[in-house]
Amino acid sequence: MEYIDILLSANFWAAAIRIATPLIFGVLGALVCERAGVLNLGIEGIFVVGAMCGWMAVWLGAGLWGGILIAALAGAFFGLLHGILTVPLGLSQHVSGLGITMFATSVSYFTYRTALPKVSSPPRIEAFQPLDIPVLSDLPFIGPALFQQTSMTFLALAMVLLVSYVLYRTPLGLAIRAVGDNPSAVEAQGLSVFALRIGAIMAGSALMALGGAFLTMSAFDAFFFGMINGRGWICIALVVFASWRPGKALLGALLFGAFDAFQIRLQNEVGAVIPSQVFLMIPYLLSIIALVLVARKADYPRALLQPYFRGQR
Amino acid sequence: MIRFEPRSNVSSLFAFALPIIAGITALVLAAIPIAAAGGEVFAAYGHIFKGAFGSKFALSELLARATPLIFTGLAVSVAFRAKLWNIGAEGQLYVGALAAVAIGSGAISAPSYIMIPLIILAGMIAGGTLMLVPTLLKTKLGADEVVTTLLLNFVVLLFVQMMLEGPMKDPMGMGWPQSEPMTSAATLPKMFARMRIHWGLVIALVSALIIYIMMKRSVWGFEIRATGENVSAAKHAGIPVTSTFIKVGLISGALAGLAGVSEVAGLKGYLTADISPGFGYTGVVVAMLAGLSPVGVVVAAVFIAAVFVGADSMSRAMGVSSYIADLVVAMSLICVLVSSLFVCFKIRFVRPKKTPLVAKGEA
Amino acid sequence: YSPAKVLAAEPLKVAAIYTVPVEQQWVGRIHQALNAAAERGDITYVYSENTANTDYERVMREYAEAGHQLIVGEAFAVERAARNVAAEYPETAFLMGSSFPAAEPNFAVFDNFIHEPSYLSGMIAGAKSKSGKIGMIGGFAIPEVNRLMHAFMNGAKATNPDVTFTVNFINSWYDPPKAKETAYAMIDAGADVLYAERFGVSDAAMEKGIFAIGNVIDTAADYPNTILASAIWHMEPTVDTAIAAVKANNFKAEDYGKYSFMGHGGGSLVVDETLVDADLLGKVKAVEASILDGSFIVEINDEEPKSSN
Amino acid sequence: MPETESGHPLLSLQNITKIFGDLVANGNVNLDLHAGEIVALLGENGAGKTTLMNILFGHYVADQGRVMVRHASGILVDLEPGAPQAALEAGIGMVHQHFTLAENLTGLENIVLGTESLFARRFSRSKARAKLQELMQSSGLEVDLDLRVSKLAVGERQRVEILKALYRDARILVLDEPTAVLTPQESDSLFKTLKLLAAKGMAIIFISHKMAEVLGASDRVAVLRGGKIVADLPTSQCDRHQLAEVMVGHSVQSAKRKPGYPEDETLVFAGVSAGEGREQIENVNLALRKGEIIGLAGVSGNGQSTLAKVVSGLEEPTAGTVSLHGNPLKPNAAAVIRSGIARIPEDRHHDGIVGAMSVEENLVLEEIRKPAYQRFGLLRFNEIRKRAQEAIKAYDIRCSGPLAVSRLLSGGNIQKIVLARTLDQQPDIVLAAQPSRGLDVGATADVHRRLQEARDRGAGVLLISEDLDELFQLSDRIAVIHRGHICEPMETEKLDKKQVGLMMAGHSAKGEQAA
Ligand SMILES: Nc1ncnc2c1ncn2[C@@H]1O[C@H](COP(=O)(O)OP(=O)(O)OP(=O)(O)O)[C@@H](O)[C@H]1O
Ligand SMILES: Nc1ncnc2c1ncn2[C@@H]1O[C@H](COP(=O)(O)OP(=O)(O)OP(=O)(O)O)[C@@H](O)[C@H]1O
Ligand SMILES: [Mg+2]
Ligand SMILES: [Mg+2]
Repeated sequence: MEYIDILLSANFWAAAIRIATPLIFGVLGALVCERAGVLNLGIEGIFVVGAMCGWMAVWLGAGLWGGILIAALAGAFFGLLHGILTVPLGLSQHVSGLGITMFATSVSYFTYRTALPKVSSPPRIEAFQPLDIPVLSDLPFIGPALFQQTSMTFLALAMVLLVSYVLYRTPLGLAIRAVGDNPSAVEAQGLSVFALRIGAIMAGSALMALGGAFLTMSAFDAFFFGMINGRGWICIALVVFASWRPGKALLGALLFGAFDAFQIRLQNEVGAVIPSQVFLMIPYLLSIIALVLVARKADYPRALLQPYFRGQR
Repeated sequence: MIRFEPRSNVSSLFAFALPIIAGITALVLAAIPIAAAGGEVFAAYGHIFKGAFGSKFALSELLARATPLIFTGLAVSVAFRAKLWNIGAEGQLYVGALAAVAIGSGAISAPSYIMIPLIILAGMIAGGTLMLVPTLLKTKLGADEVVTTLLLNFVVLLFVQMMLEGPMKDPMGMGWPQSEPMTSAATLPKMFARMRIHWGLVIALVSALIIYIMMKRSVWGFEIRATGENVSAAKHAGIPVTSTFIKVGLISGALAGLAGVSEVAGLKGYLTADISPGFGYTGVVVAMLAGLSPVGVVVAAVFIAAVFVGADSMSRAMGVSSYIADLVVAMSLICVLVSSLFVCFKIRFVRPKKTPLVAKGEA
Repeated sequence: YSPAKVLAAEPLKVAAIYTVPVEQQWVGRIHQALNAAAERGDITYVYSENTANTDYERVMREYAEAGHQLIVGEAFAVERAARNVAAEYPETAFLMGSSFPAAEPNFAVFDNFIHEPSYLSGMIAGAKSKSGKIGMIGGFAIPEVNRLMHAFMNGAKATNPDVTFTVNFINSWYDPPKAKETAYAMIDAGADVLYAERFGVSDAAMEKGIFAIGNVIDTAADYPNTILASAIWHMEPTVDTAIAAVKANNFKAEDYGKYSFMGHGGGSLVVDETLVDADLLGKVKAVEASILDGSFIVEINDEEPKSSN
Repeated sequence: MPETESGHPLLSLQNITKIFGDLVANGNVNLDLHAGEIVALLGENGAGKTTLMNILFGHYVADQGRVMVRHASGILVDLEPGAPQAALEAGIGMVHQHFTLAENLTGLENIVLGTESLFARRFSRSKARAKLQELMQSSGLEVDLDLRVSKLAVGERQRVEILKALYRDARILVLDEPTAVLTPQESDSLFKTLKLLAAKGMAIIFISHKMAEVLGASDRVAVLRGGKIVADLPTSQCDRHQLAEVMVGHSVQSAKRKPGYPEDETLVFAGVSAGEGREQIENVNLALRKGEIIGLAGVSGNGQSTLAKVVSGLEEPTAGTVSLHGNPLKPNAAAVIRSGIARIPEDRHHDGIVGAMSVEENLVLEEIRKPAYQRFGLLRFNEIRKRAQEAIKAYDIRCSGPLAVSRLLSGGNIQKIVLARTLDQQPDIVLAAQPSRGLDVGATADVHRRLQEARDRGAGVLLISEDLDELFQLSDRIAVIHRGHICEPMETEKLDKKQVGLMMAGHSAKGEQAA
């Protein structure tokens, strides 16, 4: 069957990994926030900020890695805002998150338009190019699948390792997991719940911003309004699917990327008979189904969505 | 060091004045982007005010924009009361609109006193049914409804596009993906000539009143609150928790569906896939600004609509990028959020004391 | 509104309302034409971009109330409302993108009728495709897009009757990464010429060393050795005609669509002559001539195009 | 003997005042704690004990007063207020009333949490483990360190909490109601450990409502009433009644057992099995008669909660039948309530009240659908208010009024809301699970009196408790539950506490007690 051929082609997997890369950043970011007990619905807006700031920095003359840094810092800034609203102030995480999305998106758009009032075709930057590593790129199958990617994809994979290492092997990770489960346990051990949570949200948001930056600095080389196109929300679903574990988060993002890549190819094949929207729905519907399947087994960070106040009854 | 201490009693004047102070703060902060874009700040304020309240037309625009926000705000507030995190009002709005159009664009012909209740009912059923899915997934299978409602928004939007490009496409629409227009019998009348404000607003206000009574004075409201605040105690006390969730899901979805009905039957006249600029998501914001109170929802919806309409109009008058409108709304939201803190907490600045060295355990 | 400005009110006051940002190629062309007119000093130009359909009517009214003499925009999803507003401001001229006829007395319509150059670009694509597979990537399947795709497909079939097409809509005006991804998929499936309706497609084509056909705007400079030809839309004839009419006080509810036709200079074909051999170019030029003299009429088809199986 | 080489106490609380709104939780409290002594802190629910300890540990900041600890040089220095970190560094360890453990981490991880620099590259498990092995041996606190806390039993969690303090070399240990959730055996071993630690020079302060523990384990007793210290004296000079009186402010009449007059059987279990895992019950046969109290003794976690769930209509038996007056019991909470079964849940905060709702709303929670409180689906506020005012008076619920937010009430008063709500419906059956857990002597006496009244009115009462004193004081018959099995209930007169204690631990009682 030709569908099997699709699945067996290296290019298909290259596409899956490419589509998954921004999601890997995003889902890791959301995971870090949620492990610390805070839902970050600001993700969609933080993606926009990352995409805009990273691109803008490079366009203004910063190097590519400089752009990455700026994007991460901008993400962390909005993370800080979300952190202040939800942690010491204890405001509803849903509303603050949606507010951050509105704020981050509109600030980015406004800034872009104010800086570039007269563009009719968006300016381009010199984006990350696929890495061409001598021997590895020539390996059969693996070569084209993995080594058609840019350094940002490898950065994403490195982040998966880093996040799992930090979460499971370091005192900091221990504290983050604890604060997402029972903040009073952390406070009773003399650690600051506020600092841990805000720090985690900032780090997580920086990761999310990298997901956005990937879109303008690696997947493409210009910034467009609306180009995030719901990718952030997908990450929110993927974290639950991943049961809040970095390894599964990677798996989830890759699966989603594979579905999406497959969907595009399927639409190319049989698009004449089935409305295009049906294909576009598939990844969302599969996410919901996957969620239902893992729902019973997943154990939530118990303090997720719960604000913590010292000495509150 | 800053400390937050819970406030035990809040003077009502204080609670009343704060949102106003927050609104003013937001406007002051809005000066930054306005100035950055080269606009004249004081003139801008005048334009914002004029754009929102300056004329009968502006006022009507403001209320027309507030109408769907009242519905979605109510939808969210009912659901959140039961801690059913419905982020899917956007999708429910669209299916509500789709249902209204399916019935009201010529499939049935009847006088308006039949058609209007019919499309309202259809929209409510459609929205409620859609919300039933995540509710059941939550209660029966334990799937997180934040995620399912969020994802269903995308599915619904694609479904609406599919319908508008397929079976529900207007044959007279020159190929545009839009539905046939609502028949005049199925149109909510305008309240004033040459103004867009329509009877959807009245339905919204009546809904707010009904929800207010339901939450405050009815057994259902009591059970919804109890379930939301402590499911296991509610279950223990014999409150039918699952059916309460289902009830809440249905009511919430139905209200969001009404937003869709009101937009197609009152404002737009037919359905396109971009009928809502995120009313469902803004509904979450409205509901929370209102502290989940149905009456508050009306106030918050009008506030958000006023800021948007005013700032949008200002952007044109000043020649500033029109993205400023969303920016000012977002800034107002964040200011109001922060101010809510002052209602709940006293803020004390504590000078960190010089601490003497303290030795670890004795030898 | 300083008195000096009022005195110098010679230039026509023009406002435009776009439902998308001005980077979108389609409105970008209108924006560019109006900016050019403003730079010439013919008009003063203000605009609102990314206006939600819900807000469209209000913005129209505000501009009308503010005394703009010509309002340009796209009424596609707000036909009825736009026509109502126009009727209430008979003093103001409205020039709106629309698929419907003009409405008396002051509602003129236009559309991007560049199916003619699209047909010509299709001829080049068909001839240049060795695999006989052409990939087409669009935003949404709306008449504006469909019509150009059909003309393109007809053109391609004229030079290469066996050519097959895959069509894919990415369901967004702005998702270049997704458009690019879709393009990659088509290339994997054997397409060697791509119809680039969206940003992102030509990028994939250039990266993979195949050809692309441009649409509405000319991006050949950005993608060296990639863009065979582009069907370009020029809004200047439309806009300038309308401005002149308003100034001359004889603006009528006409269909300005014709000003987008090649005959009026509203559409043109640009070809990268380093990529297209003279023989093919000659054939294309011949058809172009017969379009211009009216002996050949390109069919207009607004149905959603489907992949050929 | 308390060793006070330098004459200074290890810890000194001076003039501590803490005010919540209008409520003086602590007023001018002075308390010293010397090395090597065990002090018991006593007081009614809401007397301010936890507040005082939270100030000491830095969770709260006192409005006035100072917390001082002894410096290595022997002088007293101020402790930075509001900083648990400072308290920990000063050698204060605290075991909170509600455990502060992250359940997704192992015991070991909970213990080392916060003891190393957060930015260390990794934490060394082996070093921590070695130190802990040693601590566990010397203190007798054995736990499986590598099990997730969510899998640990309450007693084990308690031990993890104490190990947390020991691991940080605490020299002052604060325990807030450490025995409230422990079995008698576990409590015994806890106090043994505490004595051991005190002998090594640690200063210990613990809070308890159980007189026997206080008298048995402490060197000194301090009593708080209404936020003020009303007594502070060596344990040797105290007696039970006098302490109770100082605590409550008046003499407390603890309920005396009176014989009941049991009639015919009402609630009957026939071969009932339900639940799974540790909480499974198997083939339970039990018949409760009208007008009697059956006490169900057992270490918690032996199936009591499943039994309670079955009676409450929240769980369906997998085998056997439960019948009420001969009719099978519907597995539905609302139906169970309608059929006249009152349930006092084990965890009153979690299952008993809706904390965010007002006292009056909680009082009608179970009956809200009755015509008395609603008409056409609309609430009858006047009736609800009237009911609340009566209940507040009749049950002496101390709160600011019917509209008070119930979450803020003390444990005893929350329990009174539950009692008023359930017992005032004139139930035929009362299921009372751990009804006096965490309650002070006064509140406990109240609860006992109410249960006896219900019985005297003709109701059958099933009392689930770990507290043998309580069981012997109230029950007409006592049954023991162990690993999901329940023995035949026996007349209280024919039993003694030691014997029941053994049965709770799994020993058979057949030989001696063949009735
Ligand atoms: N954060 C708070 N806000 C408001 N009131 C509080 C707070 N913490 C405690 N209180 C009140 O202070 C009083 C003392 O509470 P505390 O918890 O110290 O009592 P306690 O002696 O420990 O009682 P128990 O024996 O029930 O544990 C109570 O009336 C309580 O309601
Ligand atoms: N204490 C540990 N030391 C080393 N690796 C660990 C440790 N705990 C977990 N890991 C690694 O992390 C991955 C996930 O582990 P685990 O199943 O404990 O996650 P989890 O249960 O989601 O975490 P949590 O304890 O926060 O709930 C596993 O692959 C495991 O190898
Ligand atoms: Mg206490
Ligand atoms: Mg683990």
